[in-house]
Amino acid sequence: MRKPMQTGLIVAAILAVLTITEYLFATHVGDDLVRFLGITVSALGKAVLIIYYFMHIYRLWRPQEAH
Amino acid sequence: MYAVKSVAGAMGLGLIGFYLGLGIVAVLRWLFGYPDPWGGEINIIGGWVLGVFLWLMGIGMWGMWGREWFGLKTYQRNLPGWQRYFTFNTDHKVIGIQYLVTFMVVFFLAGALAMLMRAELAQSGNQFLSNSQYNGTMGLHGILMVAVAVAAVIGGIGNYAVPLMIGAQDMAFPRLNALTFWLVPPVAVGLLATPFLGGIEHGWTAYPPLSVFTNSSQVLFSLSIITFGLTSILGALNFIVTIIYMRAPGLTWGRLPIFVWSMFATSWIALLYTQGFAAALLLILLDRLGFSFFEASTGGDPLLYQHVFWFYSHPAVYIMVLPGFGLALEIIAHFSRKPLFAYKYAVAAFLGILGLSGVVWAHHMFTSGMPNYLHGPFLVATELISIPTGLIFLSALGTIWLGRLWLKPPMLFALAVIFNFACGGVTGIFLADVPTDIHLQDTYFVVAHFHYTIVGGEIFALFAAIYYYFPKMTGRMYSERLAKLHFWWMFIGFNATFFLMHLPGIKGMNRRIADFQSELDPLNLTISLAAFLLGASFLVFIWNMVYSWVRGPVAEANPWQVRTLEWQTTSPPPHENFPAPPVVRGGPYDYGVPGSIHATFPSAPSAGFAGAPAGGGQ
Amino acid sequence: MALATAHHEAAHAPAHNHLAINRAGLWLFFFSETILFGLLLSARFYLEGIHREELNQALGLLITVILLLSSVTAYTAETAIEHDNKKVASWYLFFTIVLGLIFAGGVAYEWSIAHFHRSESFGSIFFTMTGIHATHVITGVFMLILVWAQALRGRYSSKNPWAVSAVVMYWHFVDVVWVFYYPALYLTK
Amino acid sequence: MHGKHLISVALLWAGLTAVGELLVFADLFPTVGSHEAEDFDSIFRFLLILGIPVFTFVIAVVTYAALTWRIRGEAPDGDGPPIRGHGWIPRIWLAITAGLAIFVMIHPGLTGLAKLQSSATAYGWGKEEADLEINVTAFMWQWTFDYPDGTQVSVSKGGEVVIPVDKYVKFNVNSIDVVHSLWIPAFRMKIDAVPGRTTFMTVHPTRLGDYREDQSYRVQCAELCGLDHGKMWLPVRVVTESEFEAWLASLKPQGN
Repeated sequence: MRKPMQTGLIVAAILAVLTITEYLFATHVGDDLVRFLGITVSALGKAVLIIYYFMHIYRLWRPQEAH
Repeated sequence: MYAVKSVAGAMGLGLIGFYLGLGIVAVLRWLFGYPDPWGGEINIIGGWVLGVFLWLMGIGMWGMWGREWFGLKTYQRNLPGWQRYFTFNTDHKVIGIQYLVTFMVVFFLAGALAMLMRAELAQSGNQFLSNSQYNGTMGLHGILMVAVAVAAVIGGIGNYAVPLMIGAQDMAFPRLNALTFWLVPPVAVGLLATPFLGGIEHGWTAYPPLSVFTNSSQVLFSLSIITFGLTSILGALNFIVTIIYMRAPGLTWGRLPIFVWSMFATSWIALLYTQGFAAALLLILLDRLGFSFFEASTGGDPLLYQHVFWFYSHPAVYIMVLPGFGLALEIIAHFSRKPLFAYKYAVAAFLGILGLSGVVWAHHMFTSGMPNYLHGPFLVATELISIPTGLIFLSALGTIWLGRLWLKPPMLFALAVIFNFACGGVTGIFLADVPTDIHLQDTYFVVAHFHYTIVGGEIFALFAAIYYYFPKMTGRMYSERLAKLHFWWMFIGFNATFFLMHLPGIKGMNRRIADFQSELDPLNLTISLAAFLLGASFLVFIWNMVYSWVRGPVAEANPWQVRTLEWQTTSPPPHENFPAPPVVRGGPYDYGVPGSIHATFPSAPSAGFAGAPAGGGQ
Repeated sequence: MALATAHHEAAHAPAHNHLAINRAGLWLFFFSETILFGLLLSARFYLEGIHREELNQALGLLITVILLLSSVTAYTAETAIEHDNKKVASWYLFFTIVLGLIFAGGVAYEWSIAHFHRSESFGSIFFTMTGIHATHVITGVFMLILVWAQALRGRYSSKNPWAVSAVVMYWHFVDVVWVFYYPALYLTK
Repeated sequence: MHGKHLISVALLWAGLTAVGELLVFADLFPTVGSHEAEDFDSIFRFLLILGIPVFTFVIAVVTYAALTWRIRGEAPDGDGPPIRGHGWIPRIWLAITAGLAIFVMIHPGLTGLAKLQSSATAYGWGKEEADLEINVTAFMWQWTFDYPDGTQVSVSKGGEVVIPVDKYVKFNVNSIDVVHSLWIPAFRMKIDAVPGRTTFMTVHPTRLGDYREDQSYRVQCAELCGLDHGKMWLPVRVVTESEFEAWLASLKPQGN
């Protein structure tokens, strides 16, 4: 159980960093386009992390169960 | 009579839930200090939610499903005979027949409303109906027919035939399947109750701000349709998983019967886009409760609704018509005794329509005052749809070419689908081209066009399927002479009515009006008479079906000598569909290929079962 | 009248397929829901562009962090069940429920202090988006409670993890929605 | 084995098409009252000329097949030839249908659209500058028409919309309650009246006309707007410029 827990914690840390990034983009970047892109990319990154590591989307196309 | 008690009890529970919901909302409003606890529409929403929930629990969801949430043992009541149609039965064949019968009843009801409208429209001026009665009739006809078109083929024929065709014992989620059917009665009750609250005034499209200002029947309309959308989504989800995971061994994607392919594409459309209708109606409900999505003076925009609404409602026409195409191709292949022509192109056509369906919605809005730059892209995307549609015709025409056409009633209806849709498709070009659409938008030309596509394309296919599967479903055969009489009567009545209907549209008669310009009197009288002719044809059908179900001669297991799996079991099939799991060895349409086999039943008990091997033909 | 009572099998598919079927069904449900949430998100930009009203930024960031944290606890609970660590699983399900309730409370507080009204278009958008999302959160909390009650009785294990997996996946999905809703409502300008 | 059938079907197709194309000469349209109506009618005819052979092709094959290849006995006496349709036939079909679709998309579609639209961001049809601008306000269930000189026409005042012939007339359309749609069948033009935005359509009438002689001269609401939607129309009269001035003067309030 240790390995998946480690993965979880690392993902959580990246999520925290991305959330802060997003927030800083919103508060400290003046240029509309850069701010919008920064926020969007952070959000997409967070979504991908959750969908891949937390929701295990890869299990959909894995033929047999392995846990 | 357990079934009667169970339905009555569930109805009672539903009513209790409805009033309880009204009360709970009132208490909450009182607690939060609103001056009027009986706010009206918000109470109805609460009542609807709780009422539908308790109705479902009462009809059998509690015993089969709810108990599991609390770690209790679930149970199922298996009733014999007709009673199983009135319980929470998870057999896909029972559910298919439940859907089919329910929606045929709704179809005839909505058809009667159409007769009422045609009676009013036989002459200019108001004769039978006031303007408000006409609007209510028209709206109810529209939404009931949309419901029939969405659910009759998918819910009825799809549920019945798809698991059989792919050699499965049932759908992937049988309880979910039963749930989707038992959500329908509240929808029917909700829609049929609208006349008592003033009638639907806004047609089935419910454009705001009209639908925000109108009477409270709109709330029932919205709630019913949101609930109906839920059945559509859950049903579609079930079909997709079933088709992906429940196919018999050997039934590869390249061997899938074309109807199953069409159901697969349709289910994706229903799964993805139905949320649009639900979201649009949800926003209407909220606007009625004081929100401001569509109120221009406080920053809303009425066109937002049209975008969200057509985001579903255009794909919805493919939800309606793709299974019709699938059925037509399926039946044409079997009754031409030939392999389906250009099978891969037909599959590509279904997938192509699935792909394009989401990017064409704004062609319903060419005159809506949306910005000009949107017209071009949507015109282009809309015209592109005609390319995959053309492939369906290629497949159909190639299949009948040099075939051995067995003109049984199902085949006649299937050929009529091709005939009618050719007309519906050609008139569609006029509506896709902006310069012609400006004039034709919201006229009887549009009415004629979508009746040609939906009635001509789907309802004809529905009748084809009913005549095709009737012996399988009931184990009895209908009168072929009456069926052919019904076909010709309906075919002539339909084409007379709707072909003529193009003309007043071009001449300048708009839709959804009880009264029109007197110069169109002769034309409209003719259309009305043709419509009554069309309406009367269904009496033959009803008589034939009811009589044959009770008294008809016993049908063979495979009266059409067809190769696909559903015909390789008894009529009607046993609960588990096949005496032994089938193994698929070849394509479903290999007529005329020496030695070809579609499927075998390796571990079948040899005695008393006529099915294996599923060669069909001679 | 035959009243047969029998435990009902969810599907007649081969047994090893059950989990895959259930999982596919759940994902399709998510796809469908994505369209609903996506339409609301599009409606937000359609009506308002990137304009937004002033909101309580600290509160927004706080509830976002709480929801992300609840995803981590949910993940822990699922991982624990898959490794037959029933005690940890129950505890982390409980933490998830608590965090979910705090999130819902945060949204309710935000509603009570919002300086705009639902009859303005940004108010309509804000209350609808957060409202629909909060409805999903509350539903998720209900389901988590049901699953937690079963988990306390030790009903789930690595052989039978589906209910926990399903509710946790649903919870993550609700989280993913918020990942997009938070910047769309709080961070644009 | 195809030859005989192909020739027969081709003949049947040609015959049906010849009959069908007669529809082009039929009296389908309302009065041609404007340049826009001329364009509409010619595009409609063009599409009809193209569409009828498509329709008759399907009918010809289905009819011919049903008559020629049907099984006359009680049961099928054998299977048809297993033609699967690989190879060139589907490709040619695809090329022809795609070619037709793209042709129709470009020629009457996009070219006609370009002719109708003055700019990409406008909300309406036709030129943005006109000889006469009329502000139209739609409400449940009537219209008011505000002329540039301040004259207001409604169902109770004037009771008809009068416009001059051979001028560009622009209708700026607004709604104060629900969505309506301004439609004049004789001009083949239509634009919705949407609360909160001003849409427009510009027409160029080419001949005199009057509702009393020709019912396609009317302003009709074409978007369902509730109870009296069907009654939401006003007569239209197209007159010469001098008559138009006289009509405007006759409606001037005496006191002001």
